[in-house]
Amino acid sequence: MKVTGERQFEAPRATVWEVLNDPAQMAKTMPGVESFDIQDDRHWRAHVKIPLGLGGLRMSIDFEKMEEREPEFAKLHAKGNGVGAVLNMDTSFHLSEEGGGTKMNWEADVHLLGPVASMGQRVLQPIVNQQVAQVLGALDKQVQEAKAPGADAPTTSAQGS
Amino acid sequence: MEAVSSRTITVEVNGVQYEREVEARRLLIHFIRDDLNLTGSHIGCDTGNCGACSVLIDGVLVKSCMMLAVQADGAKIETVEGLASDGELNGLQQAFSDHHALQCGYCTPGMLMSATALLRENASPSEEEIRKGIQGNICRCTGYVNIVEAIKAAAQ
Amino acid sequence: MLLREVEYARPASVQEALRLLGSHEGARALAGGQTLINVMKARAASPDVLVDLADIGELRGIELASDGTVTIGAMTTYTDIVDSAEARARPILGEVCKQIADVQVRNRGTVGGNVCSNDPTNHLPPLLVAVGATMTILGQGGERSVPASEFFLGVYMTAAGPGELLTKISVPPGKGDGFASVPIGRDGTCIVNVAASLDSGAPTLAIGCVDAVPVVLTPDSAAEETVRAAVRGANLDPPSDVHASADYRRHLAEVLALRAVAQAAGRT
Amino acid sequence: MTETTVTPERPLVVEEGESKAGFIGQNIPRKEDKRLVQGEGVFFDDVKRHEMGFVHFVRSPYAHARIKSVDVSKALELDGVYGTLTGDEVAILTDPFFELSTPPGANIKDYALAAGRVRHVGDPVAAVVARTRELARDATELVEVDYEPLPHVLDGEESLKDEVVLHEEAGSNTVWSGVFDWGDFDAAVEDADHVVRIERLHFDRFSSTPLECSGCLVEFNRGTGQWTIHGTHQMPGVGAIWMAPALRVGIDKLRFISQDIGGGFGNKITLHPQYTACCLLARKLNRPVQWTEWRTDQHTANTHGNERTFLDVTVPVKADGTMLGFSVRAIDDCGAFPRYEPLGCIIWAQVTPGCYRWRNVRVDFTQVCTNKSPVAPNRGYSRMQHLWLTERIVDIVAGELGLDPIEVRKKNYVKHEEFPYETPNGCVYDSGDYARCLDIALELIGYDSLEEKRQDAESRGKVFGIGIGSTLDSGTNNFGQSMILNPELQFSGNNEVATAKLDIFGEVVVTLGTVPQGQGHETTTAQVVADILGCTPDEINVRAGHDTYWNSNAGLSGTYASQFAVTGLGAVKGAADKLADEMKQLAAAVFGCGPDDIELVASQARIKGNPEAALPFMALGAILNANNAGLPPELDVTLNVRYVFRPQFEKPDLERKFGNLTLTYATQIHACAVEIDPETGVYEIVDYAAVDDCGNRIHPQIVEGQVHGATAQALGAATHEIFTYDEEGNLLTPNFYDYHVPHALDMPPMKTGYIESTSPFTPLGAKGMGEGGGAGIHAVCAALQNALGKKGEGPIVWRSCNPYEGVWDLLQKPEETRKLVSVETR
Repeated sequence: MKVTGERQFEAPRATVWEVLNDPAQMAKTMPGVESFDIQDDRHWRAHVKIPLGLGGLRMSIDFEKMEEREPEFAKLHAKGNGVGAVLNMDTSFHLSEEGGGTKMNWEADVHLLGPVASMGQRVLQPIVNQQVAQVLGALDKQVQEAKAPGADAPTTSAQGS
Repeated sequence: MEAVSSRTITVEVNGVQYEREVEARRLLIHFIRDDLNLTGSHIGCDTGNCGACSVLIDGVLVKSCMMLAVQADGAKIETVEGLASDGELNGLQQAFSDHHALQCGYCTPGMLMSATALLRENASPSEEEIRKGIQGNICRCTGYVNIVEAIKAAAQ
Repeated sequence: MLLREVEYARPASVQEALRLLGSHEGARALAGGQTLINVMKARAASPDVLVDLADIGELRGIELASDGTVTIGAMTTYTDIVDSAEARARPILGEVCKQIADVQVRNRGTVGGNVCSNDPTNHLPPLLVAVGATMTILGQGGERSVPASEFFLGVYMTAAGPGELLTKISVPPGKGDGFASVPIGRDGTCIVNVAASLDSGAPTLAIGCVDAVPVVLTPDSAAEETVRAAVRGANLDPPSDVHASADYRRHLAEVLALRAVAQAAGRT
Repeated sequence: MTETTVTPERPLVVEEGESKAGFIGQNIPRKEDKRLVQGEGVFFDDVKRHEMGFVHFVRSPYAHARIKSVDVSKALELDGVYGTLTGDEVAILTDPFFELSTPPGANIKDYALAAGRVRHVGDPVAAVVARTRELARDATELVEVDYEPLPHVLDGEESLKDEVVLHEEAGSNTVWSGVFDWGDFDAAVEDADHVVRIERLHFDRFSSTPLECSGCLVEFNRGTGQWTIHGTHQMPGVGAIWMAPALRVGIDKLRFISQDIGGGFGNKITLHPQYTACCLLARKLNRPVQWTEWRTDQHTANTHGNERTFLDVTVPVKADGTMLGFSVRAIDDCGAFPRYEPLGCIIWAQVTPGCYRWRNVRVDFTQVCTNKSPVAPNRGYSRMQHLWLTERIVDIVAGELGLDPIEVRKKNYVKHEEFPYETPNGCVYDSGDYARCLDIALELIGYDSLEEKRQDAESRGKVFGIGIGSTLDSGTNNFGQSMILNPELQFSGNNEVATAKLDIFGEVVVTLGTVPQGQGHETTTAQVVADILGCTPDEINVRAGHDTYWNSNAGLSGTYASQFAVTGLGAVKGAADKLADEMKQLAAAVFGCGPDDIELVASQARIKGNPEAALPFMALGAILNANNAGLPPELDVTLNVRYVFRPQFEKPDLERKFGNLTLTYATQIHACAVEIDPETGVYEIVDYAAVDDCGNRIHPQIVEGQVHGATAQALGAATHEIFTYDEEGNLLTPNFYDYHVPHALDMPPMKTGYIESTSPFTPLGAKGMGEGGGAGIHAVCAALQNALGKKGEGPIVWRSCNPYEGVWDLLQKPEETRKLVSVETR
């Protein structure tokens, strides 16, 4: 399943690039992150409980940076293992300066395997859309924070459940 | 009271009292089959579609694979083993045999409980009402033809 | 078929239930269990604490107010509604509940469970939106009312957030309603369903199974061409699955919208 | 949706033969029912042992991947876990199961657990045993398997290119291929006035999904090395032939026991991998282990029916509608492991011409592996797919040439007077009257008021269609056909066993070698024995189920392929005749007369013409078993007999692939009426008739029950039941949530009729029946075609499964399927 989109950030490209490439900040954008450990600047692992309304889906996801052309392009591969679900995702984004801010074109190729995939075939698309919307929303906050360091960052309200 | 991961429950099944400690995660059908050794009720699916596990809880027809055992604490449960009286088949059971309404017999316990609930509520159901009454019970051997006939005969 | 470890509580009051739900991030309300227990069996999702609402009497029952409003407790089962004289003030309610799954599921499945799980193929989310129902939510901060049209937020996500409970649903009186669907086999899971009501002023249409939440349309008349244009104008982007492609669902939405409106028109 | 107010009429009795005396032919109460209606049957999951461990399999989420490592350490640390088993252990402790095919299929390595590579989603990689079911499941989540995903292939035609090879040791995905060529097809094409060509037809993947899933409880006796398997295996004879060599033990070390089984339909024949894993665990952990398969496991990893694509169908036809033959290229998709295959590559040849008299048939047959669940001989096995082809050909040819499909059938059916009829490849259809059955079906469905029905439907905005499905149940295999696939195989003929004894208190006890799953074997057996011994069925105690230790089974024992009425009851009749003869000899010795002077009547052995001189069964039993002094020394009588029934078969001519492959041919002709809502493609089966001819009917109710059940399964397969995979190899209908089987409200009003064409080849004149040949699928496809198409126009129904959207597509884009068909007229 391919998901693509575009997002405009009111911040310089360097700032957006810095947030996108800092695993610690990226962790805060992911829904239901419980713990996070960074092996090196190209590999890190997140333990997440994706909020699914009826109780979370626990998964440990290994990220690997595949390609990088600072400050305009990066490609990541993510491999998630959970109960009854294996997630393989390739995601990449292009950053271009536009109208004083930065335009991000992103795409993600999501492959979900196992019983959760087949049981959830009708709801997969809407759930992915929901999660993507949350990630982009959180990313926006991170970028604003990074843009004005020290400004009292608004306490991010609890995302979903 | 606080949430607990296991609990002692008391249930009456076909007139017999049982008191057992049971894990909260234990499904009622597993409790009936494995813990109480009443193996008449069966399991045919894992999504609550097939009805082979149908029993009566306080007179209400339910699928016991979609209830936790702890939810049945204090309830009166009727299963297929309670229909006959010491070996003497009741009218519905006899009609099922007379009309060849069972072949492998795996769906039969659940089917009998659904038919029992239907006839208690509606003494002479039409064919459509009978089919609606057993819509929640899958049978893969009979095509339902003789089951409908048997229930109709038992209703008279 | 085999659940992960879970804790279970069975409070006697709504307040007690709210306290339990608020005390643990992984706590979920257990109503009829006809969806939640199956999700737990597949271990697709596993709450840590189940708060069983079965003993809270005030959450169950149907009242008919003098102005014809029907108020249904969240723990009221489909069978209760099908058998209820009060619910006949809005006949479509019983008629649709009678098409849900089978006797066993209707005996335990609840109205609250149906709308709070908000599976895209459920019957009640589009129906309650079309008839203009209002949901009452009780949280730590007290009670608030939310119109059905704002209650459904996403897949398995509603305005009743964590630590909160849907307590009742009020449905205004009316007759001019319709519900049309294409189920897989008779009384099976819906491929597409559409609810329509001509009673609350302009026609209100709610299309189910085509998005995470019911798609609401208010064409300015019940004329066939207007309704058809409204559905096309919504440029629906339905999911595709083994039973139907997005195109087929989009087409069914149009046909069923016309049929639901026609049924409603025939009953005003 | 029409209200189904029509109650199915009683079966239309057409030919009431003189009512035969005795119990055969009567609907006696079923002996199995008393326990089953009280929930007192014993199904495998009901059997419990002290301290038994529960098995749960770790299954692959990948359709194709290499297994780099399996780490069970964390699982073993969980409190309550008794032990584990991995694929590497299995590869060391056992040998691969032997393969039936010739190379490359012969080189496939098939183990009890995936060794080195997983080949479909759900493929078992490891097993965990724990104190409770829930703990075993928890522990499987702690087993860490490191997979290296490999490219996968899910389409049969694609798989033939061998770009992705599932079994490296075989080197190709082709399991078996061969060309069958009978008569002179090219001459037939020359002689034809029309040649109809059909580019593609596809028989979809589904399964009869028995309501009870599979499973077993296995005990291991360390002292004797004996395994006892309480399970659901339908063919323990063949199961043991697979398992014993793999476990490197003698076949007698495997004792199969079953009492009640919740339906099988062929899906409980290839259980040897899971059973072997349980045997290893019982031995390794020295404790009984119990495996219960849940519905999602059954759909994703147990067994499916064969999926088959037919390409380039060519049909030479004379101007008057006589069909001369057909040629086709068939590609059969058997999933990740052949197991019972490639038998399916020849079984269809039992019914090569279907019900028709064409003499020139050429079939280019290839079977291939894909990264999907393995197949098993699902009800109608391989003949259903082929019969669907012949019925689609008849309907499409009739449609293209503007002929009435009913007249074309009647013109081309094998005639009543031509039986026994030898088919182009040497099979012999024993008896039947297809045209007569068709007339009865048309009468039952009110065919003469066709036009009124069409108008009435149109007045409600519906499109009406009526279709015929004619099919055969070939029963009692000659396993010699397997040699056509692989000359080195040592299987031929068929056999079944029964024992009968008269014990000390005069009770008659019978044991069978079969494995009933609802077919009422105890009842029909009692009918046959009672008529031979001159007593009542209530006095016959037929032991329930199957047990290897009864020593009443043979290599090909089991319940499969519509054969009990022939092989099972043939063995029972043989045993009962032998017992009757011994009872007469004993009575004669006691009375001092000849055995021929003795008759068995009213549960006694008495002298003909002198009823007072009678010995009740109890006396005979007591004398022989406990009071035999003074009996003549030459009296060789035990009153405990074993009989092996062997149908008379020859080994087929492997060169010409010619020979009699099955003993009996039961007929079923079905008629189906549908109403389609053209706006949505939703359709309803509004009327249905099924006419059956299976020779002498032992227990009419049981026969009708089989017809009802086979029809229901076929209607499910024709409408909603399909195993569809997404591009990742996930099964999208993995349980009953999305795999919609017919419920009570989905079934149409069903009318049944029958005739009895006695079989000249069987002891009781009966024919095996019950699989049903998929008649419902053929009839629904024909009815949809009739509703949607007009002479030479409109869409072509080219798939066996037609869900609502399928019919909607046929309506919307008729040209897409129309272009599959072309007619060359000379």
